[in-house]
Amino acid sequence: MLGSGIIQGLAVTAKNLVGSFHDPARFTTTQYPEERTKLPENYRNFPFLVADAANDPIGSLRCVACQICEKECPPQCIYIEKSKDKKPDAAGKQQFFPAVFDIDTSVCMSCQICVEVCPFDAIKMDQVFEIATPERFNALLLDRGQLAKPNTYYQQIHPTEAAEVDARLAADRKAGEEKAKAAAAAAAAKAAAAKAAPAAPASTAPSAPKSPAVPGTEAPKPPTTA
Amino acid sequence: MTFAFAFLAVLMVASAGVAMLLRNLIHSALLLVLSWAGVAAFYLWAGAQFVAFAQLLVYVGAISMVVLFAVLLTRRSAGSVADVEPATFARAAAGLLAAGLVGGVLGATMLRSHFPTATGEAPKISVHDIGVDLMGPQVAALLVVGVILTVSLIGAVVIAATDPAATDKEDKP
Amino acid sequence: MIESPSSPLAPLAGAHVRAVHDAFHGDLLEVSMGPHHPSTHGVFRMMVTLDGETVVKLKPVFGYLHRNHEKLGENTTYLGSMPYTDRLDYFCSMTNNWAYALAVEKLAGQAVPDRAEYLRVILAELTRLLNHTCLAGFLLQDAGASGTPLMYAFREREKILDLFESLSGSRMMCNYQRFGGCRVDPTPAWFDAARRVTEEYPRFLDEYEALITGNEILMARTQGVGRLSAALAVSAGITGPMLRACGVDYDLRKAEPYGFYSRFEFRVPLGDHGDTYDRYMIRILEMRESVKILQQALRDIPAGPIFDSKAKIRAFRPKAGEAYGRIEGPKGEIGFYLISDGTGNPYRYRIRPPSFVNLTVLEDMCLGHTIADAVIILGSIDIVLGEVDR
Amino acid sequence: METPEQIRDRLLARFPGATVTLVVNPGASGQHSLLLDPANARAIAVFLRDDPVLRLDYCSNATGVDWPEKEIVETTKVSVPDPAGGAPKIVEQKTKRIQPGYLEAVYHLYSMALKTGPVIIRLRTGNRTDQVALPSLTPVWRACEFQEREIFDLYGIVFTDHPDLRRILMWDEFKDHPMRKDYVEPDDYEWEPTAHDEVLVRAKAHAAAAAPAPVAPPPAEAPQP
Amino acid sequence: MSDTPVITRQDRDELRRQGILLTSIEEVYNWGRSRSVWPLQFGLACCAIEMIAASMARFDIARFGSEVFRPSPRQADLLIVSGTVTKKMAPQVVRLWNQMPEPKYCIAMGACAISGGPFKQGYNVLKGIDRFIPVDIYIPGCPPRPEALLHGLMELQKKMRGEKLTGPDVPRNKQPDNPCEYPVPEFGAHDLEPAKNPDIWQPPAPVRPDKP
Amino acid sequence: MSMLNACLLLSSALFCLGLAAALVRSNAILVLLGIELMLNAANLNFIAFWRFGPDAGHSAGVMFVLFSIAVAAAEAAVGLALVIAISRHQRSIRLQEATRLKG
Amino acid sequence: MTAPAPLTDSFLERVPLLVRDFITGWFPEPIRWVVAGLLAALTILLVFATIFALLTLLERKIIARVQNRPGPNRTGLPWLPFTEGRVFGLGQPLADGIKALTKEDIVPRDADQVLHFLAPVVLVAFSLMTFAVIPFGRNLVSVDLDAAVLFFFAAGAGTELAVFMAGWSSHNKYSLLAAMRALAQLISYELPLLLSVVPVVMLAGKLSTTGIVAAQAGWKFGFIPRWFVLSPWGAAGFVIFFIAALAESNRSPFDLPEAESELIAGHLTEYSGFKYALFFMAEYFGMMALSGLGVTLFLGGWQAPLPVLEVIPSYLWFGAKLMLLILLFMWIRATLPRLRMDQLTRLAWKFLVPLALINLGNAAFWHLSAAWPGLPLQAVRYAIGVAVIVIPFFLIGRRLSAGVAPRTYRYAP
Repeated sequence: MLGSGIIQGLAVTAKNLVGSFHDPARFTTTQYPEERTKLPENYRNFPFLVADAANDPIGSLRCVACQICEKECPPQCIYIEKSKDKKPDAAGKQQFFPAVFDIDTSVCMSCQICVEVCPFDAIKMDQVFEIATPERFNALLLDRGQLAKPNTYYQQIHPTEAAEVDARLAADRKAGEEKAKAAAAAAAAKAAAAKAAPAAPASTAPSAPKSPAVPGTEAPKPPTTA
Repeated sequence: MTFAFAFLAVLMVASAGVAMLLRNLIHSALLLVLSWAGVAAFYLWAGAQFVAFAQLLVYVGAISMVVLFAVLLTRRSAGSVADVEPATFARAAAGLLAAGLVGGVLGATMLRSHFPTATGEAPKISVHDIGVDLMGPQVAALLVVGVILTVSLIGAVVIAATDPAATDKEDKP
Repeated sequence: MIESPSSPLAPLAGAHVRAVHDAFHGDLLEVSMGPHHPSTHGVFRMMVTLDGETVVKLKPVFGYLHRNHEKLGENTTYLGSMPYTDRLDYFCSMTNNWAYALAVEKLAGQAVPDRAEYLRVILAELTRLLNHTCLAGFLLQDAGASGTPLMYAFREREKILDLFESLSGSRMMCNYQRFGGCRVDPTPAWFDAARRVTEEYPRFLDEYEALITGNEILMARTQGVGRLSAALAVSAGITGPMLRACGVDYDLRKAEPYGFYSRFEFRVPLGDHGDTYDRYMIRILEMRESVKILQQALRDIPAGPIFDSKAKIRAFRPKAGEAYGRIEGPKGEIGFYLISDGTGNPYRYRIRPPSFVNLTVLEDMCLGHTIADAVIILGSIDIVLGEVDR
Repeated sequence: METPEQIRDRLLARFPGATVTLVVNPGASGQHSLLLDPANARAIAVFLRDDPVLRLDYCSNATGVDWPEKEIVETTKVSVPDPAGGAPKIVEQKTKRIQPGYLEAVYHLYSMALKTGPVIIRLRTGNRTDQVALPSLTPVWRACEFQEREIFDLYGIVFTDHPDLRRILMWDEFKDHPMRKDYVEPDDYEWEPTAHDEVLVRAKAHAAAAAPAPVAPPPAEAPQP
Repeated sequence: MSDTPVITRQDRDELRRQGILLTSIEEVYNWGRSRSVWPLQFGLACCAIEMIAASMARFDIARFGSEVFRPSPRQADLLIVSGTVTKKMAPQVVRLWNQMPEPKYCIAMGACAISGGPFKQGYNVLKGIDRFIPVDIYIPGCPPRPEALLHGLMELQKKMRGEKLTGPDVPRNKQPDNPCEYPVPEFGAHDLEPAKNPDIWQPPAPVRPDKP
Repeated sequence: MSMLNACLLLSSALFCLGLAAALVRSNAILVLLGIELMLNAANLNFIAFWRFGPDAGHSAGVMFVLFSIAVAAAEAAVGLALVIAISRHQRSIRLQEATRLKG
Repeated sequence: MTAPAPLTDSFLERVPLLVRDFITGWFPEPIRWVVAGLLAALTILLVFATIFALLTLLERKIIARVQNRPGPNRTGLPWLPFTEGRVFGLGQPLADGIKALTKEDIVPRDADQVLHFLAPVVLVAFSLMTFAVIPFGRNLVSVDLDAAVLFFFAAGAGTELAVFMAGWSSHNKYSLLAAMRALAQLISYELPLLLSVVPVVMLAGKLSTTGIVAAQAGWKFGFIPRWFVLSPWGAAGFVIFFIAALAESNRSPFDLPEAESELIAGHLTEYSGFKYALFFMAEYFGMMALSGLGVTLFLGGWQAPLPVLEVIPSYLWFGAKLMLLILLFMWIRATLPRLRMDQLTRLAWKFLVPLALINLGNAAFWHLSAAWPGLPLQAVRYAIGVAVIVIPFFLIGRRLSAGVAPRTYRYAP
């Protein structure tokens, strides 16, 4: 009959109209600023640099300025300058560190390749997406001060992944320490006079900036309120 | 009363006059619509409500639409959507002379002659009266008009209907 | 009042404003639809010549989204091109990934573990659902259905995007496949969610069909409109649902089974008229088949690694040679043609875009129909400009 | 389905005057191709399409490849007779030759009817400057229409007998062929925080070209390390 | 007005009286505009899909009164440049911008619109739409989530609410020397001509601030 | 001058305008419009006499106008159909060029 | 609208008239009617402009709800006390209005300046005029014309002229196409609209809207209202009227002149700022006026459906029925795709016009058989009335939809 299809369609819309008042499946809106969808753990937006010490993020970056991510970054938005001198990392090993580490978020395509290729678990993907800004050059080019975020933050936003990473790093460190211990023991056995100095990492790095200029990245806090 | 009449008269004559002078066909048509609307307003003023609305409905609602449609459909030949080429001087002069003559004669007659006029109230005629009249004394005329309308509309459709084969043949020089 | 120097003719007509203005006064009306036009699905442009409202000539104009994808691909590493393929057809990043991964694996002779193959099938079919759903929505939007079908389509799309996001970390730009497998192993919870979406999908399709498929207006608008003959379709290299709507049985999943498609049971729907309605319906029917594949794949997926242990992420250098790999994308056959000269970057990186080739017959299908039909014919081809212009 | 060798042999038998060369693909895919001479390409294409055994009714992909002129160093082992009369010495001789550049159009053909493929055919131009015309295969496979236009646009190969050979992706006024390997991009450098050499080279060139440097101040808030 | 050196009491009173009137008018005016931002129905690439998604049921930009995507630039207040602007498309974008009635705003959504993004190294890609038209809000991301677009819209609303009807920081369209027409680039033999609009495109000098 | 005379004067003015248009203009549509205007002018007379005439109250004037409007509608429809037909046949609606009787 | 309210009516019923009398009482007798007229016009303008504002919000909300989302809900009225500025987005229309008023007004250089300016003015003027003859309540009609229905259509004709003016004067090809479409649509749908009204006029024996409402007064058996829509011919006439009204007011699925996906915004493409808002307003006015006419002609006007419910004042009943029809308009808009031009005209000429003509005969039969005695004969009369319209509906409908049917599909072997 002419019109039956139309009436069927009207019935569907009516069902949805009424359903939107009582049926959550028919009212799918998340009213954004007040409500937020829970971001999945894997969600990625822009990279950040993992720092081991929360009080001194820049001084305790895991990054050793190996520049692999810089080379692999498809849109070439990473800029790294290796430091002249070395300083000990969390495991106590002497490493280079990035004197300059910039990421141009106006170019970054959030592809996560930098994370994949990083052998040091030093760069991870952030989940902050509320970074709209009226400024371009001053706000969208992030330097290492803005990029550095403590490991606790990483554990907050990617708990599963961070746990794996931490376990792996701990294992590495343990292995390293045992090795160092063995070496130290050997060294001690060899020449007991000299004192080895595998001291705790002393922060001689430049001081952290007071407040990064980018809105949305002021305080490292998880973006989800679930 | 007379003020309203004067206003309407000026409106009608001015818009019709300008319409006839303009080169833009669409503007002419729209101004003429205004003039027709003025005529309708005149009927209303005179107390012939039904006729006024009929005038509005037919002229503003129907004829103007058909005219505009025709203008758009025939725009290819008009050179542009709207512009109309001016007539030749001789033709214009002849036409204007004829119209002027008629106008002069008519005007002179109107000004000089005296018709007996009713002094009383405006006559009242309701829709009901018109209906009764149409179905009573005027029924034959109504039928004739009905036939004329039907025939002419069918004729119009037949004339204007596209005959693809014919036009194709016609298009080839 | 401030006079504006240019009327909206200008963006629509571009450099041809003058010619169009002349045409305005002539016999035929020349309209330039696009590159900014509500119904051109992005920045596509059609130079349409109209007689009344009937299309007498239609020339597509491309390149408004020509992002030099191939040039960039030749200047970056093999891996570096993977995220770019996401942006090729931004509805179907998973299938684009797969097509590219397939071509590179062909080029390098790379093996893929079973679990990864299953995952690829699951993701490709989810992508097909996603794409066809959105297409149906956009098609109806073009037909003037003030947004409702599109909203329902996007409601379902969000469910699939949630799956993609929780798996790969991004809603649209998944960048998930790798040469030799996939990037992240899904959790059991993810599979549960995927099963739930798969179970619920037929119900959505039923509702959607009740809303619109039987609608007389839609049938009148689409049936008999934009017919495409099978012979022309084959010659013009039309692929995907558009080809099958003409009645040609050619689905790469059956004709040249890649991945593990030979292990699944599904049917290939075929149309008989090759008109817009068939193109729409074939997609609806394909979605129902995709649901079947998904159910089988989600049931049968084996445990195991998802990434070949011998594969390399960094410093990937296939030896010199060339390969052409293609898969049945939701829009048609998407292929990658790669020439390697032994270095880390491909020497030639070419994408065979399905919707670009499918547009070849746009004019043939639109001639003689009205401008309103041209809009929905274009909609039924299912184009994405990122892929048309690359 | 026939192997490329069989097809080549049949083609050579069928078209006596034609040159059909097998281009071997050393890669893992093993997709070898047939190099046709432009003069007979159209006839061969029609044959490939209509031959009942092949029925390559579907041209999936048509694309261009640019092979610029390159220096090839060939190492040949030449046995040099020892003037002293001893055993002839085998000496590696390096010969340098310049391989002239050319442009190539590659077509991937499949059969929808038989569900077989691919057969790959290639056409080569004489060089990269003036003899860049190839016969268009659009009359054979309509699928080539836009793809050949694209090759024309990006590589500059002129396809004779193409029904509508205009630029397709770039604007009509554009002069270059950007997919050629020697294409130089216009200088529209924008300040980028990058260490990548090519970008830096461009930056330097740009700075030299734009003598009065832009006046705006550098980002102020960026912290000093 | 704070930098005016000498103000008599009379002036101050006058200013205050005007100020009060202006403030309330300004408030209503800005409230109305910021709550009724109608975007142009204009999508370019990937980001356009997220823009559409933002208007769909899950995110529903309609809650902000902005679901009225107008197809004609004449009725739009906001140009969301959502996606890669190619050089072939740039003139059209500028024309669209010119056709929009003031007051109008521009959001550059996604990396491509801001700077060319991942396609920055391409020969046909415009390196940021702010070379030709003034951008009010940049939303980085590739593509930004629909929520990010909503956030950008809220930022824009904030900006609109903060605008003054008088004084030195009046919006663009009220400045007397504001070009209401932005020059439309032409297609050249190798590139757009001009490749940028120097009046609005003043990038920082190519020096690294943190590099000696 | 009585009201009736004024009305009649108005009507004759309109009539002359219509006549002039019909005679002077060469565009078929304008000629048709002129004719319509003349018809209107005539109708004006009926109403004027009905309203101000000696035999006020008789409905004949109104009836006449009603029929006249109906006929005018028919005339316009046929006339414009003719115009369209002519324009289709000879690609012009200039009346001077419409000299062939055979379509 | 100068008659005093009869004292038999309830107080609520008389409130509007009392207010009017109170205000006009301040003026001297000779100009009272002028004041009353102006007052009526002003009231209509204010009331309907307010309703228009709320309707835009309601439409956006309803369409949003159909599409599973809340719609505008963040724009409250910040100056309203106790609401914290959030009242279901009630401030949205106000914000839109402020924005439209302050927006730059662009007139394209090529446009026909005068017509471009006149079009929205003419449109709003004509669409407001149509309200004059609609009885909003028992004694609430601005002008009680003898030929009110005719006046309604005469005034309505002007609106399409305005659409044409807008489309043509913009000098934009899309607008021009829209103008052509608007004309064709008008020519096609004026006829079925009028024809669907003729039976009502026939059976009521009047062209006056108040008379037609009066003809629908009373209840059969004390509870079935004598509204025309409840008779077979009336129901059919109402459906035809409704479809034609959809087309007349350019609403979906007949919104071809401003088909977004085809013609950008059709005749509105070049309009910005306040002029655009005027067009928008006129569209809603047209919709409300046609709905009001539909209520008057078929749904018993301001009559209450049951005698007990007469305590609710008549204007509220009218408003409720009007809202119902407008909701129907919105519901349809949220559901259906658009027709094509040729299908649109075919629907008018080959479906609606024949059905309307048949319905004319049906109404005549109904009138002639009114005196059939006894309940069984009345039932037969009803059955015949239904059959006379339903059978042609099926036959013509099948012809109209010939060649259009759901299809079955085969699968590859």
